[in-house]
Amino acid sequence: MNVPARLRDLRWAGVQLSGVATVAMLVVAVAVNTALQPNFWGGYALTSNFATFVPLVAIAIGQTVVVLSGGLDLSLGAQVTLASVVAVQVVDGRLDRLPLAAAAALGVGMACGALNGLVVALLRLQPIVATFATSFVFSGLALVVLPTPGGSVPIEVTTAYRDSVLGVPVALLAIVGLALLWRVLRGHRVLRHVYAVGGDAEAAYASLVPVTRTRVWAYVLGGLFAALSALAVLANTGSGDPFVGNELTLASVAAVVLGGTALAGGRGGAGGSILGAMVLALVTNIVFFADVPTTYRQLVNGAVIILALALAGIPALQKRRPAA
Amino acid sequence: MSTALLEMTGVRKRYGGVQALDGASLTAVRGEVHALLGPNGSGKSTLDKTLAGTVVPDSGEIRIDGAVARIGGPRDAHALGVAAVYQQLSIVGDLTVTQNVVLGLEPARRWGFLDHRAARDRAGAALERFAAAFSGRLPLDRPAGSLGPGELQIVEVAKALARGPRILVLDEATASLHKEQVEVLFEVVGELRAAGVLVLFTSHRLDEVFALCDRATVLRNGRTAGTVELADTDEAELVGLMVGDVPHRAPRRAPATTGAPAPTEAFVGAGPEARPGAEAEAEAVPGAEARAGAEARPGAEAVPGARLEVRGLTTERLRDVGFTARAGEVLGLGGLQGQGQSELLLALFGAARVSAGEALLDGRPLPLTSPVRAARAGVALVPGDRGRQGMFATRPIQENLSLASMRRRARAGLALGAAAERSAARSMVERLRIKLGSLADPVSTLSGGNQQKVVIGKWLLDRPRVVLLDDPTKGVDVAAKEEIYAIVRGLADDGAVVILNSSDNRELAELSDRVLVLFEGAVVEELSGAAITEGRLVAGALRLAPGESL
Amino acid sequence: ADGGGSGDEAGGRPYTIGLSNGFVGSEWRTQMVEGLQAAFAEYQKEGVVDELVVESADTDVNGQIQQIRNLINRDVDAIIVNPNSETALDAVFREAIQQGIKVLAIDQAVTSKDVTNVVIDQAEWARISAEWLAKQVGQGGSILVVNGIAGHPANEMRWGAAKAVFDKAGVKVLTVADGNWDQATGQQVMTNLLATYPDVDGVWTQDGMAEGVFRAVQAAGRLDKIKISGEARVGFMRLWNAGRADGFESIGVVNPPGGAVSALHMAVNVLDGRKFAAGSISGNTVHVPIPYTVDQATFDQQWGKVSGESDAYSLDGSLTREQAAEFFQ
Amino acid sequence: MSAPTVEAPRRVLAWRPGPVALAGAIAVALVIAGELLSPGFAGYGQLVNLMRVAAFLGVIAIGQTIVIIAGGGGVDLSVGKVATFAAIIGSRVMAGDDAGIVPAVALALLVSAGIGLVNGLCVTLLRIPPFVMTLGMIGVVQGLILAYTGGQASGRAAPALTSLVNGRVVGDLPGLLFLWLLLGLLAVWLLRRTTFGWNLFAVGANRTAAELTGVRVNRTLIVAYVLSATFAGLGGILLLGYTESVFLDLADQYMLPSVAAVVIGGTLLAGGIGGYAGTAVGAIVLTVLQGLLTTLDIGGAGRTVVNGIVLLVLLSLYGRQRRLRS
Ligand SMILES: Nc1ncnc2c1ncn2[C@@H]1O[C@H](COP(=O)(O)OP(=O)(O)OP(=O)(O)O)[C@@H](O)[C@H]1O
Ligand SMILES: Nc1ncnc2c1ncn2[C@@H]1O[C@H](COP(=O)(O)OP(=O)(O)OP(=O)(O)O)[C@@H](O)[C@H]1O
Ligand SMILES: O[C@@H]1[C@H](O)[C@H](O)CO[C@H]1O
Ligand SMILES: [Mg+2]
Ligand SMILES: [Mg+2]
Repeated sequence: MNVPARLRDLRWAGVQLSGVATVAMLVVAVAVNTALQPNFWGGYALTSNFATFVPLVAIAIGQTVVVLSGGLDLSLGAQVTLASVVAVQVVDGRLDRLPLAAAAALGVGMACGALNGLVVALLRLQPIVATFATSFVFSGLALVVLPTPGGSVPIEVTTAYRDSVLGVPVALLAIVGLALLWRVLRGHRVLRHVYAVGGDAEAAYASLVPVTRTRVWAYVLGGLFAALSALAVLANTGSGDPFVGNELTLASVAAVVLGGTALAGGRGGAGGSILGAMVLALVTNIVFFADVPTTYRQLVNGAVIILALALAGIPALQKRRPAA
Repeated sequence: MSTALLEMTGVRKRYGGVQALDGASLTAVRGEVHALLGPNGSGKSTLDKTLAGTVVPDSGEIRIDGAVARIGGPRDAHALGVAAVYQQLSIVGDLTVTQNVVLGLEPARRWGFLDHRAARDRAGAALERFAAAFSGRLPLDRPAGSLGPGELQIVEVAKALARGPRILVLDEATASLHKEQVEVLFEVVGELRAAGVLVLFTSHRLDEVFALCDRATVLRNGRTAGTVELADTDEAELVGLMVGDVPHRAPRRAPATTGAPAPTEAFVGAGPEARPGAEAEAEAVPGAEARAGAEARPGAEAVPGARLEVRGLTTERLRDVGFTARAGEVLGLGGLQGQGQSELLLALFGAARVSAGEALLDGRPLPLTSPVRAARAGVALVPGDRGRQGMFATRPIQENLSLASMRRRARAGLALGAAAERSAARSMVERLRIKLGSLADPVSTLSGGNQQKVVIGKWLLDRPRVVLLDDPTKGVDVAAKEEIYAIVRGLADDGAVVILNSSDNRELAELSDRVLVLFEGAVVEELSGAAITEGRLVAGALRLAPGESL
Repeated sequence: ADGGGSGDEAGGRPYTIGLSNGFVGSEWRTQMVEGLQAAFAEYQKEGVVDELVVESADTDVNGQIQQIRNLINRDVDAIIVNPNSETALDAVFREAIQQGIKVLAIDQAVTSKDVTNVVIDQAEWARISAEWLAKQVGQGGSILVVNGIAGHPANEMRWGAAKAVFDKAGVKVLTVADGNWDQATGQQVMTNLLATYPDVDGVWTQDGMAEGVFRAVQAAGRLDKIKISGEARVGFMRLWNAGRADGFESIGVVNPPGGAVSALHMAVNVLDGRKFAAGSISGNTVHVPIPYTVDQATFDQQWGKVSGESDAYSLDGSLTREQAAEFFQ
Repeated sequence: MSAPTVEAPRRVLAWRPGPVALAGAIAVALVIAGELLSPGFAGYGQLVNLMRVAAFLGVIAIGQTIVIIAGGGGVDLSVGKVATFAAIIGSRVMAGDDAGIVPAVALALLVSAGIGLVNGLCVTLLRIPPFVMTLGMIGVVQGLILAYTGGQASGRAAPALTSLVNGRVVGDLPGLLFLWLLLGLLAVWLLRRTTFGWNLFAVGANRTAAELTGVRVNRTLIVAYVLSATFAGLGGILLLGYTESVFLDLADQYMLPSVAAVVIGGTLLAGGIGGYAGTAVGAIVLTVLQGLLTTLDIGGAGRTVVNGIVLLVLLSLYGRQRRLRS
């Protein structure tokens, strides 16, 4: 631990810096969008943009918890899919069944998380590949639950999701709600332990932290947020589809990194990931509204994202010296 | 002192091919400070960890208060009243000091929601005793990772104390502490003893052991060699117990006189392959002149024939450091720890950002921009933190030894010959008397002292002209220490400049031809020859005027 | 739509049209986009339309929802969409409709009642090749099936229709495997199947995979024994052409990327305020006829026209403006 | 600490199957299970075929192994896309003509290496975590593919390339298998008998120590990413020989399986431990598993679930993480 203090201080400045970097990126993204898209602040554009953000925001928070614990969950997208098809089968278009359906989704998400926790924490499989394997299990089960697209969400839900309350989009309120939920969790012992385990599992273990249980919890919480993402997806899509969430996985990891959370674990938080998720979505919009020719759009999109990742990593740049 | 509070009997633990504990036992009573001693790798930490619950023994029995203790993990140990200060600290750098102190036992309100105020209070209370070490302001809300080694050690101690133990394990808890902090710790231990707590104390500093402990149990090769009353024992007897027979301290090195026979054949590169000029230069520098350096001001003019010249070296933590060193000289760095000694070594190795200054090696500018360039120029660094900076724990001993020098043996800079690498590594194993199973074993299977020899050995194969040693004997046992001293002397005798930072003033006094005393990143004093005594070093470190003493 | 832009007064020419395509990993889609752009340019010259806003990228349902919202925010008058999901875009379609935007789905039908599906009949498309294969292998014949992706609507619709044909004809389906509409996977899957099903008379497969299936059968040296339902793509037709000397026969039913062009014609009519004629629409689906089928009889003629194209080129076809107009009152 | 010790003889009783042996045993078990479940699965022709298909994954996974050994969260998610791009370039340049093979392969590998170089530079100099860097690179390469092809891939494999992959050289074995063997030996040599390999393991085991031992850490990492992309490109070219014609997502699906093959082969995702022999067997195991699942008539959903469960079992046999409590 003889890290020269100079390097140590930089490292801590780095955490703050990365928060600044993420906020700056969001501000720039919003400014550019405002310039390119004349009605960006109009009622529909605002509600629809936020409605677009929520699923990724929710899954990114889930991924953050797992990453903070020192893991990674490549099955979160499949969990979104599975939780959403189960919920849609339960709700079956009836508003009175909504609570039941939401409970079912949460239950499924947490059960998936528990399975991942079992596999990663108890069996000690390496998270990237283990959750890659469980993602097959979850997507297969989604096909069993809902073999072909179908089922419908009560119209009240999809309508409310696109509405606004006193000019504030409901979807924005949902994001605020997710942030508050994160905040509450931050005040809980389990999340403190998640940080400790992700920061240094051996030290945490020696310090009486129940490491295995904490790791399981991290995946369970990941599953919980995946289920919330599933509910947002359903409100956004209005019906069930057995492939709907799979692609959210990798985007969630990108959002976490854009938000300044270290993939090595132990450092960061969901606040950044929430912003990171929005930046990701806004980049797509920018490339579209900037009228980049279709052929080059994916190229530009990819390049901008790499640039953003580089910006998010600027703090790390400063601790280049080997003894860090 | 009626019945034993702690009885450990027949504890065995094997790691792969290493029998770390081979039926060790230990008995200690309430209100006792019991030393646990032994050479590196004798199993002290392992025995401590079986008690603290982080290691499961293969067999053996632990009784606490006469009852068999079933310790399935740290939480069980905690329930039995055991708390430990680990040699490898159990601090999470990303958490704050408060969070670390209460970690695992966070005070919570209902349903597990944290009570931040209670946590702060508890951490504050535990650290208060050591407030002086933090210049009075407790770093409760600072990330632990931003603290220095001594401060971290104190947090680790406070954390164990905050757990209110009946049995407190202190595994090399003083290794990175300053003298005053050690004194506070001793006071605390004294109070705990008075309160009936059993303290298990492990340290390689025997003066501490005699000052603090009542009895000592000595381990050797994983077995208990004996338990002694310290009041009836002397240092020689203890060392005898530890190593089986008493090694006599090699005579003090004659300061940089040439032609002195090398105590060991440590420097492989010596002989026909030694760099041209090395011998000649060493010859050209009489020992008298080395001592004459005492009068030279820090940063003084270059001395003709100097092998290494450093001028105006400035980094974030170094201010205008300058000195010269001749071939064959051992230059010590003294002062309180953390005054920039490690930074100076890192800077000379191109591993710290240098904002001003330069260095010349044999008259040619030494690049201070990257370790690669430093290494290619003939500089070697044995860093202070072996685990993090010096060693590839999971890689074979063979690779650890080859790495720094293999490019010299590779064909086309790429293809390695298995036999050539093996014989190079073997030669070093033999010269440094590294005790190992097989060259193919991970270096992590070696004892601390042997690991340290590997870290030094990899550079000897590279035939360095400047060797930077950062606390090379930290946590190394007496016998290995002597061997490392011999290596250092051998290096110097073969014409290398050795710059030695050590937290042990005795070591500095014994090995150095000259000592630069650093304070807040600047050289404030230079001692040489006979002036290098432990007393002068301590005085210099504390910036006492000459004549003043402690 | 709110804000400025040409979409303000729906019904007023020139129209702005949006295209949402959520998958570009297939040349078929490229052809679809390029065909649409060419047809659009014609209308543009005439001042009927002003701008074609293309959203085309590899994305998922959530991304496609974002695409469609972006198009809505661009104030388009109509959206032509090749949907990534049969159902999951329903809600965003409703948003579009509420803003007065017309939505037409191509290639695969969607369930939303607010959207007009302009598609070929996938069931019919599958039936044609299934009937050909059933005839080739005869009653009691055994076949293998290499499908697309289980659970995908087009896959289910196609396989449902084909299965009915085989059941009725008394053809035995030995096993059904998935080749992900991917030539390389199709080839690997088929090779594995050939090893474990030695007695096979035919293979039924869907587009994108026929070439892989052919190569697998060819590598096993069993082209003469195993009948393969093919596809109307140049790559496959090249193999087919080479195999004809040895008596190889197949069939390729055109699945036209030009469906987007047919949909554009219809979109213009719809924006002009015309209503579909009673007989031309069932529910909300307009079935565009399958342009043609390549078989032994028509092979030479078709091959002559396309042999210069690259392997990935799909044989195409679309309605003319006049033909499209006939779908309306 | 007495006399210098020589190497102790290796403990015979302490032997336990290494990852390579274990993965090999699993491959054999899967083949036997396949033969029992669907007779014909273990036929000579089918085994050759499985090996042929495994070769593509095996070659792509050479680079993946190197990058993962380099540690620090090292992983290359762009291998699939790079392989696709290389095949697309190769196909267009060789255009079905043997004369075009050399320039086609050279150009394809050069472009691949260039992509790897960018990955390496961004990972080292800009400190972008490899996982997201190479993920972002997928988008960029996809963009390059669209820009290069205009969305319509063209050309065809040269006959010589096709016969290398599909033809027979000795005992019905295609040249591809000999090439794979050669590349595999090269990879093993590179990792075990070169300064690059030892530096790579050192960087993976302890990056700080490597830097302080004078290892050119960044250069080693950059070379690792360049090699990863180059081997991916080579895998793409070989796959082109198999399919003869290209399409826009030809090799995309190799992304995560290449990582799985490495892990099943006993290389630690944390870096510093592992080797290519295990990966090669891992590639065979995964291919045999896919083949087996194909021949089982259990429906798409069932196949997917079984695939996941079997993968979990495979992973739990090896490549488990260290216990906290020893
Ligand atoms: N986790 C481990 N894996 C393998 N070997 C180990 C492990 N921990 C300790 N050992 C080995 O067990 C033996 C005893 O180690 P231990 O740490 O108990 O020694 P120690 O007496 O504390 O030495 P030191 O004075 O250097 O701290 C050594 O040979 C060491 O290399
Ligand atoms: N990086 C962060 N992101 C989000 N919330 C944070 C972050 N750091 C601290 N907080 C919240 O801010 C509040 C105060 O933080 P502070 O660090 O002082 O308390 P704590 O570390 O959680 O508790 P304690 O100091 O008692 O251990 C807490 O509620 C904490 O959850
Ligand atoms: O239906 C079409 C075709 O089957 C083509 O193969 C790919 O795009 C799909 O949507
Ligand atoms: Mg110890
Ligand atoms: Mg705090």
